[in-house]
This record gives sequence, C-alpha cells and structure tokens, in this order.
Amino acid sequence: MSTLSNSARLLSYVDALREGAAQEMDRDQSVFVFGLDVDDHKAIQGSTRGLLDRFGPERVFSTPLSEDAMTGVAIGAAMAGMRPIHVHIRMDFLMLCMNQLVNIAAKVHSMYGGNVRVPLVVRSMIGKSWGQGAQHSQALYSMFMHVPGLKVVAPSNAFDAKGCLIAAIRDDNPVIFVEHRLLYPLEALVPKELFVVGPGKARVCAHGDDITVVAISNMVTECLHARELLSETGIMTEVIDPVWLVPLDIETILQSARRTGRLLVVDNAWTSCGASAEIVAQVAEQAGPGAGIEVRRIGFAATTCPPSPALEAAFYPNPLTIATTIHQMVRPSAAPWYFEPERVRLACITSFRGPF
Amino acid sequence: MSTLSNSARLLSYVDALREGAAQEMDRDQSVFVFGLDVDDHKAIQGSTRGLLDRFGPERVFSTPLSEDAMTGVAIGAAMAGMRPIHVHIRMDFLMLCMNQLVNIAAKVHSMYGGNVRVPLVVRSMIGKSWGQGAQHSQALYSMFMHVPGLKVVAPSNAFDAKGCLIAAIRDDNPVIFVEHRLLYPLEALVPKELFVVGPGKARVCAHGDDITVVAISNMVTECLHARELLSETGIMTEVIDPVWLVPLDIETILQSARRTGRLLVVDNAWTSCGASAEIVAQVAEQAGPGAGIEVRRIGFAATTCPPSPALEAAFYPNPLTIATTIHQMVRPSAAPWYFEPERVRLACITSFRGPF
Amino acid sequence: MTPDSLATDDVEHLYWSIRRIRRVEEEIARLYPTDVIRSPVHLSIGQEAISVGVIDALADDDVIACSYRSHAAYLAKGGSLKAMMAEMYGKDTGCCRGKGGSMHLISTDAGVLGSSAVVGTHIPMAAGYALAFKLQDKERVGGVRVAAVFFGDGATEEGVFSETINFAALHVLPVLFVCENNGYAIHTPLAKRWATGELVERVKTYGIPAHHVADGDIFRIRALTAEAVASMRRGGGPFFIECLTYRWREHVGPAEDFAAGYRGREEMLPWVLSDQVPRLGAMLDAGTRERIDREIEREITEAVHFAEESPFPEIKELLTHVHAI
Amino acid sequence: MTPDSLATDDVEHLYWSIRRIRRVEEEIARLYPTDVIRSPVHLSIGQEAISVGVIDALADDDVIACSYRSHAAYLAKGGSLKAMMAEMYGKDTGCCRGKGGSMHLISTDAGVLGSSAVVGTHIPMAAGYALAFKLQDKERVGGVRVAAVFFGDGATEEGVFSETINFAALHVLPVLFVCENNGYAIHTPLAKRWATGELVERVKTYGIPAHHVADGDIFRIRALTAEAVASMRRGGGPFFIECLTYRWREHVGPAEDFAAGYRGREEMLPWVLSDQVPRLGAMLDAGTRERIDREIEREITEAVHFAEESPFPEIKELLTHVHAI
Ligand SMILES: Cc1ncc(C[n+]2csc(CCOP(=O)(O)OP(=O)(O)O)c2C)c(N)n1
Ligand SMILES: Cc1ncc(C[n+]2csc(CCOP(=O)(O)OP(=O)(O)O)c2C)c(N)n1
Ligand SMILES: [Mg+2]
Ligand SMILES: [Mg+2]
Repeated sequence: MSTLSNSARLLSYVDALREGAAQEMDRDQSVFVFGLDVDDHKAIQGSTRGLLDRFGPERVFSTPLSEDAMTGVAIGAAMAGMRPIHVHIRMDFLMLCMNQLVNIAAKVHSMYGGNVRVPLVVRSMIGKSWGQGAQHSQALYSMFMHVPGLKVVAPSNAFDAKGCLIAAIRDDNPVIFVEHRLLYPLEALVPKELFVVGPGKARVCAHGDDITVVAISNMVTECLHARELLSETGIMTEVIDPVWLVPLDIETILQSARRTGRLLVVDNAWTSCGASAEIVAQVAEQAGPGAGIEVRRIGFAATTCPPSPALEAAFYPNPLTIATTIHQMVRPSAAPWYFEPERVRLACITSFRGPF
Repeated sequence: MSTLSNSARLLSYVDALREGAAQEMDRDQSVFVFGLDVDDHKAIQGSTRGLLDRFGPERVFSTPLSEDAMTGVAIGAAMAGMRPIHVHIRMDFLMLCMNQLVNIAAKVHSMYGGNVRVPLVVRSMIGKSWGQGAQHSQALYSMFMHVPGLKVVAPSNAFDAKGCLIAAIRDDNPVIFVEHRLLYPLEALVPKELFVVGPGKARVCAHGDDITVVAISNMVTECLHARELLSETGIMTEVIDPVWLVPLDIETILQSARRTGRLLVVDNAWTSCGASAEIVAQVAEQAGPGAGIEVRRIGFAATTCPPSPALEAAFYPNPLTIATTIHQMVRPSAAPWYFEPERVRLACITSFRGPF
Repeated sequence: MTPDSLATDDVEHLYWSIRRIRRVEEEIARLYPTDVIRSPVHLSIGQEAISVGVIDALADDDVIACSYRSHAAYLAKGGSLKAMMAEMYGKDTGCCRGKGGSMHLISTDAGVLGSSAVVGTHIPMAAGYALAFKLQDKERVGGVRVAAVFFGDGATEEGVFSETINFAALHVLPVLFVCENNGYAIHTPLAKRWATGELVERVKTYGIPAHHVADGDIFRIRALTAEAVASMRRGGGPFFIECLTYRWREHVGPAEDFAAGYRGREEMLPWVLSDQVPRLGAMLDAGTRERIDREIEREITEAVHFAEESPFPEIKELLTHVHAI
Repeated sequence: MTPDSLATDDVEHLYWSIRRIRRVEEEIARLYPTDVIRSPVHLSIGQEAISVGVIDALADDDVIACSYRSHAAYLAKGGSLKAMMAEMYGKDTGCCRGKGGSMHLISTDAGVLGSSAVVGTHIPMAAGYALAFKLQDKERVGGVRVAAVFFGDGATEEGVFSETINFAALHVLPVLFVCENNGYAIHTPLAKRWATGELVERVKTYGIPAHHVADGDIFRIRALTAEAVASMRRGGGPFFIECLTYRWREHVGPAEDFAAGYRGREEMLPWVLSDQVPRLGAMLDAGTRERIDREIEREITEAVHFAEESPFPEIKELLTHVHAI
C-alpha cells in the first residue's frame, strides 16, 4: 500500500476500524459513536470493542430501534459541530434512514447556501453467507452514489479501512462508509499512527496488461484470487479498487482500460443502475468508440439473495466465475479454460460461520 | 401511438390517469386508491378527481402522514388479494417508504418462494419549476431499478399514462409508477376503452438515422422539441421512450443505436448510477467496441435542485442544451449551431405556474 | 388464571402445541452445531406461551404475522413442521423452497403471512391484511377474519409501530397487536431504549383496549385474545396485549449466553419456575402426557429426516420468483 | 392569561414582533400574484402567536427548527427580513443564496437551524442539536442551550415524531417540542388522521411534561416556554406544548380558500376574535403602536426593495456547495 510507515504491522480489518475510530476520538472530542448495539459485548462484530470503556457512555452509546430519528439526530448533532459516527450492523437497515440521508443530509449544505455542514459518518456492513438471506445481504451503495451531496467509500482491506475511516470522520460531508462482513478478519499491514486515505484516489492492486478489472469492496479479494487462478493461463489482469465511489477516480480506471482495451467491473452488488453501470458508462462516454474498449459487468444475480447454500453460492461472483469471465473476454475464441478444482476450492474458501 | 382505436380522443395526461384508475376500479372491486390527500378538492392535481364520489370512502381515502406504515399496509392488503394504488404527490416522499418497498415489497414473492404476490401500484410525481427546490423535485427511480423484484414505469404522454396505469394495476408485482408534474396538462389521443401498455416495450417516438436519443419521462417532450429545433440543420434524430424502465426493452434501443452509431440518453434525473448509466452500460456491453457507438448522457446537474429561476433553468436539460449536445455529437467538427432565439423560446416554453 | 371453563381436550391441545414447539427448538439447538442448518436461528424457547395462548383463540382462517423469531407462532398456527425443517436446511421442500431461511417462515395454508427479519416491517403488513379483511368480509358468515401480529419490545421503538397503531385505530381494523416484551433487543435492555415502561398506557391514548400480562399465564393470554377476537369479528377495532416474557437462549443461535455478562441467570429463574410447558403437562394425566410426548418425538424425527433427505433447490431456481408471473 | 409581570417594553417587543410577521406575510400575499416570488409560500397568518410567544422566552443562542411554514419563527428568532425577502425572490443575497426558497429559511446567526419541506424531518434534527448542546455546554455559564422545534399536527403522525420523543426523553435532552395544531394537514382534517385527540396524554407516557394551549394565548405560551427553558437550562429534559391554532389562508399560496369546501369560514371566526395582534396592540398607547407600525412598514418596504434590487445568483453558482470544502 502506498504510504506504509515503519510502524505498520499486521492488523485485521475489524481492528483497523476500531483503532481508527479510537484514535480519532482521542484526537477530537467532537467525535462520538452511536447506533444499535455499539456498546454491547459483541461490539458490532468487534469493530467498536473497547470504545465504551475508553470514552464512556456519552460518546459511545446504543440507541432505541429508531433508525430514522437517530439519523436525524446524527445530522442535527453534526450541524451543531459534533462528528457523529452512526453505525448499522447491516446495510439493509439504511433503507429506514433514506429520508434523512437523501432529503436532509445530502442537501442541507447546498440548499442552505453553504451555511451548514454535516460531518457525519454512516457506517454499515454488507452481510454475506450463512444464509443471511433476503434482508441481511444487500449492498445498496449505488443509491447513495445517485444523490449529489453524499460521499461513498467502500474500503476493501485493513489499511484502507483505517485510512478511509479517518478521512471520513474528518470530512465535512456525510460519508456513507461501506464495510463487508467477510473482510472483517482479513489482515493487512496498517500503520499505528493516524493517516488518511482520502477521497478520489483509486488503488491499483495488481498490474496487468490484458484486462482491467475494477473490483469493489469484498470483490477485490475475489478478483485477486481470480487473477491468481488465471496466472497459469498467462493472462495478466490489472485489478483496480476505486476505494472511494464518490468522488470516483475515473481517470485511473480510464487510463488502465485504454491500455488494456478491456474493462470488467466486478461489483459486490446488483448491476442495474449500480456502481458498475456508472463506471462502465463513464468509461464508454469518456473513452469513446475510438478507444475500442470492451466492457462487461458482473455482480449479484438479479434476484433476491437466497439463503440455501447452493443458491447462495450462485448468487455471488466468485473467483471461478470471475476468472472464467476474464478468460472469455481476453481469449474469446479459445476454449473455456479448465481450472483445477483443488485450486478453485482454495481460491473460493471463506471462513465465515454463523449464526451471524 | 401503436394501438389507437376509433374511440380515441384528445385527453390530458392527468385525465388519462384518472380515467384509467376509474375504469379499473369499475372492472375490479379489489382495486382501491389511497394516500395523502387523494380525496380532497385538489385531488392530486386532478388525477384522482371524482373517484371518491364514484367509489366511496372505503375505496378512495386519504391517510395520516405515515408513509412508512401506509406502504406496509398497502403491501399487506395486496398480499391479501387487494390491488392498492398508493399515491404520493412527490417522488421525494418515497424516501420514507424505502424500507417497505426495498426490503418487503421487492422481496416477498421471491423470499417466500412464490407463495405470495404483491400487486401494488405506487404512484408518485416528479415536481419541477416554480422553485420546488431541493425536496420537491427529485426523480429517484433508479433506486428502484437497482432492486430486483420491482417494476418501474415512467409514461411520457397521456396515451401511455392510461395504458401503463392499467397494466400496472393488473400486474402481480409492485410497480413504481413515475409521473411528471409538467406532463399533467399535455394531451394526446387516448382510447376511451380499457387498454394496456405492458411491460418491456419501448416506443420509437420519432425516426431518424443520425443519432439515437433515449428520453425518459418529461424529457421525451424536451427531446422532441430539440429534434424540431435541429430540423433546420438537417440532423435526423431518432427519439426512443423506454416507457418501462424495468423490465427494460434494450433491444429496441440497441438496434437503433447500432444503426445510427450514436446514443444520447437524456434523463429526467441525476446521471450517476441513474437510468442513463444503466442504458449506456447495457448498450456498451452488448454492442461491443466493434459497433463503434458513441455514447453520452445528460440529466440533472449533479447538485441539489435550486429554486432560484436562473439556477433552476440551468439545472435541467432543455431543448436547447439537448439540441446543442446532439449537434456536437453528430457534427463534432462543425461550429456550434446557432439556434434562433425565438424558436428556442417557443421550444422551451412551459406553462406551469405555482404555488404547486 | 385458572382455566375453569377449559375442557381436557383443550388442555391436551395446548400442551401438545407448546411442548412440540419447545422440543422442536431444542432439537434445532442440538443440530445447529453440526452445521446442517446454515441460517441464523432465533429461538423462542421460554416465550412459547404467548404464541400458543394467542393462536389457540384464533380461527384457522385468521392470519398471523411474525418477526424473525417466528418458529413458535408458525408451528402454533399450524405451519408444517416438515416444511419448516426443510427450510432451515435450505431444501427445495422448505416452506419458502429454500429462499427464505429460518427468519422467513410462511404458510399461506395455515395463515402464517410470513416473517420478516427487518424489525417492525411486518406490523403494518398485518394491518394491511386487516384492512383487506374489513373490505372482503362484509357478508362473511361468522364475521370478519382477524390478523394478529407478534413483535418484540424493540419493535415498538420503530416509528412504523406508532404509525400503524394510529391507522388501525382510526380505521377500526381487526388487528390484534401482541408485544412479546422479553426485556431485551439483542443485548440491550429496556432501560437503554425506553424512556418509560408505559407502553400500554400509550397505546390506550389511541383509543385501543390494551392489556398487560406480567406473568406469562397462557390462560390469561388466551382469554384476552378470545375477548379481542369476539369483538373484532363483530366489527370491533384493534386490541393490544403486552406480554412480559423471557428469552432463555442467546438472541440468535442455539446456546445460552449468561456468561456474556449483559444479563444474569437469576433473571431467568422466575420464568423457569412459571414455565407453562410443565404447568400444562401437570394438568394432564401421565399417560396422556407421555403419549403426546412420544407423538411429538416421532414427528420431530420424521421432520428432521424429511429435511435431511430432501434435495437442495436446483441452481436454475436462483432466477425463478424474481417477478410473479 | 394576563401578563401581570410584563413590562411595557416586553409588550412593545411582542407587538412589534407579531405585527411585523403579520405584515410581512400580508405583503408576500400581495406581491405573490405578480410572480416576483416564484417559490411555494406557506403563510403563518393567524398562527404567529405561537412562534412569537415561544421564541420570546428563548435566549439568542438557543436555536429553533421549523417546517416549510417557517416565516413566523424565522422572523421572531431574529432572522434577517432582507435576507428572507431576497430568498423568496431567488436572489443571491437571500439567506440561502437563492438555493433554498421560501420553504428553507435559515439563519445560523440568529439560531434558525433551517426549515425543511419534508414533514417531520426537522424534529430529530432539533434533538440532535440538543444532544450536541448537552455534550458541549457542561461548563457553560448560564446553563445548557435549548433547541425548540415547531411542527404541525400532521407531523406528529410520522413515525419519526414518536421515535424522537422517546429518544429525547430517554437522553434527557434540552428540546422543546411545539406542536402547532391548526386542525389540518393541507386539506385533511384531524378526524381523518388521528384516532383520538389525546396527543398530550400520549406524550406524557414518555415522562415528558406536556401542555395543551387551546386558546392561542401568547402569554400562556410564553410562560410555559419560560418554565420549560428554566428547567432545561439546569439539565432538565424535554418539554412539550400543543397549541391549537388556525391557518387563515390556503395551505400553500397567498389566498383564502374557504370557497374550496373543505372548511367553512365560521371555523376561523373565533380565531379572528382572539387574534393576538390587535390584542397586543390594544395594550399599547396609540402613539407607541403607530410608531411601531410605521417602523414595520418602512422596514418591509426596504426589504422588498432590497430583494428587487439584488442580483440573481450567477449560473456558476449552480455547482457550488455540492460538497462542503
Ligand atoms: C430495522 C432493524 N434494525 C435493526 C435490526 C437488528 N436487530 C435484529 S433483532 C433486533 C432486536 C429486536 O428486539 P425485539 O423487537 O425486542 O425482539 P426480540 O429479538 O427480543 O424478540 C435488532 C436490533 C433489524 N433486524 N432491523
Ligand atoms: C413526508 C411528507 N409527506 C407529505 C408531504 C406533503 N405535505 C406537505 S405539508 C403537509 C401537511 C402537513 O400538515 P401539518 O404538519 O399539520 O402542518 P401545517 O401545514 O398544517 O402547518 C403535507 C402532507 C410532505 N411535505 N412531506
Ligand atoms: Mg425483545
Ligand atoms: Mg396542520
């Protein structure tokens, strides 16, 4: 990762989130963390662990089940000079907050002519696997990408989790901070000190000349596995993580896609009007037909997420389906590649075990 | 329009909505209309006028200001065999209904394995002009296009208003029915009898070989004006109205764009992750670089809608900006065309006068 | 409350119903660590008397709506045990064909509307059913069907609860609101969520008859429901019952969680002592009880077997049921 | 209520404030048909005593939040009339620089948080301010600042209202809830929206002191607010006042609407008789009153002139303020 300091050590995504919040709370009295169950022993799967002990119940507290009002409270507190972090254990529950997020948070800076600011972070987690099912598995960030005034970030690794969270907290705008349940245990080298991974810069995670793969959130991991799988074919995949979806660093993607001539966006969400649609559309518009770029999207199957294991597996892109798609795009006339089952199995392993 | 019968006569969009609802209510006892202020003398700008007198307060009633619960009530009633039409005077207010629409209406048929159906119509109107401002002007349909299980339709003329409304009422799925305030007074030939304009068929509103313009909702009118303006340049614009956004008839668009080599999507909404992104992305994916199609999107300015007249005018695409964009795309090396101000003025006239 | 007016048959039925639920969930808990059920389970163990008591006073064609903690109500209402077990296992024979999971049980045959995992969402859904019944059942012999909705203490904090209560009262809807107040939303106690405990008083301000049952007495719950249903059948409006209760296991998952620190085992004790399962059992003679117990065990074994043997849905099922056709 | 303890200065101020609001809105109504104001206006004419009475008991650095019907509260709290008028005209000198319009007045200087056109959205916003004050004002000389929020009867039907009330009571927040119950939401009367009228009783079930003011008496409203504020300054929790009132004009727009049929002019009569503007005026001597009236007219003329003369925002302003930087 770009700005590794000497202090970096292996840290999990969940611990990186926790550390980032704790350090910012230390630095800035106006930061507080609230939301359903942030202060219980499960501590949002560990991501808020220890904050209550350290900062007390005025700055770390659970709330009634009232997501709509709590979002309004967060906005009001932010306008009054605080920097709330409002936490939701599932992104699906943001549907209860839409009125406040879309009609208020996104708009007040603009509609009041710059008179107020909403330095608010809305953390939420995308659920996956173990039969989470229809209402605990959605990744609805494209709805927020649609509305001017919001920022959206979806860190895919522990380093970015910490750096983006700090950047989000310091941002004077409402930031929709998108986490993924399956990323929580994954480790990366993360500096001990405070640092920011600021808006508007994509990360090239792996270089390659044959195809540009833009991967979002958890799909970064999946795409890197797919890249691995493909190494035996000689196909070199460039994997780009946009990190911030709004503002979006389309330049990095465009440059890469111009070079490789192929763009595959692998989203961790439905494709229709999704982040993948936006990225493909921007590239198609800006590169123009002259650039001759082939584009493709994959994401969630266009249906409600089923809990039954076999269906659930088929619902998501995985390293094999991604690798197969890449292979098709790069070598359209070749026979479909046969990936050795044991390697596929290893690439597709996820360690998550329920209930949640 | 395609299926004009002898009975057709000029009818305004608002009266077409009203007539469609009344005829379906006559035909089918399970249809009822409810929502804030459907039964007052303004009757949702006339679109529910007379229904109360004709069908009584059990089938036509206003509600408390409780959009969230009322959406749940509509879903429950629909599951129980009724066919509710839930009306909202502004699309912005659907943000209060997101939990029920996204987490319940879109999902129950699928997550209950086909055991239940939700034949629900959610009518809402996009506001425009007269300083509606930030919270009364949004066109948020792409959010619904993102979620499998919902259908979305945005009729652009009186004929489709009636035909689509009837199709939506008869559909066994939740249909987000998108209206536009400025279309209400516009007239078209509309058959007296019941007819449907069913899901999944786009309408070619005007033929042309130079460029394909896909126009949504009110932008159909604006694009037809733009096409007129351009007639003096000799540019022949094909204007396509998708009518139904989900399911989307991409074939008609693709065929046209392949022929013209140029696709401009003019949306009546923000472009980021919008319907325009989806349409451009699908065309780019499916046509491939070999088709050499140039693509472009225009829509709302990427900011909150301002009420001040000058800013408000600049917020929206209009016949002049559309025509200019088309001209640029078709004749990129020509000098920008000069459109005679009086003709532009006539093309851009809108008759709407407030307060609402 | 003593069940003076109850026939032995009634007690037998109640015992069978509650004991069956208890045993099914214990069996789920036993199976869970083997990973055959890969879906989050929210057990009702300790809370069953509410579902059983309420539903015993409903008619077959009345309906119920539930949260994710729905096993008890689903079974009490007559949902198929086999279809439930198969659903837990993610099988094609499940009540949602493997597309719902533990949190989304449904039985249109038995009048189980469907359970929802987003807290509170099913409350207005029940009111919507009640609205439909009011319109559809004008001429119905026997009166209007009724919708009962079960929800937790936490659900009452969601705005949609207040909205629905007001609407139901305003439109005189035949809907019975049943709050299963187990004192916790996940691990967060009432004290961190409710400004006061005056829920029943609050509901009364909407003009809704509202009752508080503090001791989990199944006969009291049943009697209150019977009163409510009798009134609603004749066109009466909504009715509200808040039942205190206690969740014996963890919020989600099969185990106890008193070691977690957020609550002490002593809280559970009074509820164990007043547990309605042995209470009802003791009202039967030993022979009857044993016969019922045996039947239950056999049914459970069969249901588990059914779930095990059933096929998973085929992959092509992934894209069915997106839209109703 | 008689204002025994009031100094003449206080009455003068109240009269000035209420009369000024009335006259400003009458002027807006007069101008409106000329289309210089191209923004939907929701006039408070007839309801001003609530804003004036409440706000007179607040301190300058207390804050208020309002709905789209916010002209009265904005002016009473000290928002600039010129900036308001310019905003109505869509001018760059408007309080939102032409980006808000009539429904979104704001004055951070005067403690007007901003008005929202989506019903009820500003209620939790006020609670959020109160939460911030509670954290920020621990050591503050003079005690905690207070947030007052004005909303209509319709807004209490939105779930967010109940949610906010519970949260404010639970966290003992210094927020004053003021319901301006004018009996209608647009054209729909209470009878079609409220199951009962027991709003005050309902709020009390949250442990919140709640009062009902049926007669629009500005002194009573002021006194209740003073009591609430005194308690909140010292760390007391929320307070609720429901004030009956009457909207004299149409819901949106400048005209009367008694011909529309949804309400009769006779409903308005008692409110005209108890109108607080002449009542306050009569408490002053004629000379003082006329001086105040003249000042008001001059200020209005100047403000309209200011709005007329001000420039529209430049087109490049369209894309400023998307994100705070
Ligand atoms: C809208 C929403 N917010 C949060 C959650 C996460 N969640 C699941 S269960 C639960 C607690 C619900 O408590 P209660 O209503 O008392 O029901 P209980 O689990 O005690 O039966 C919460 C907060 C959710 N599922 N839905
Ligand atoms: C959430 C929402 N739903 C509907 C509307 C449309 N609407 C605007 S004002 C209004 C009535 C509000 O009534 P009330 O709260 O009593 O305020 P009043 O206008 O009487 O001051 C409605 C329904 C809206 N702006 N926001
Ligand atoms: Mg509970
Ligand atoms: Mg009102």
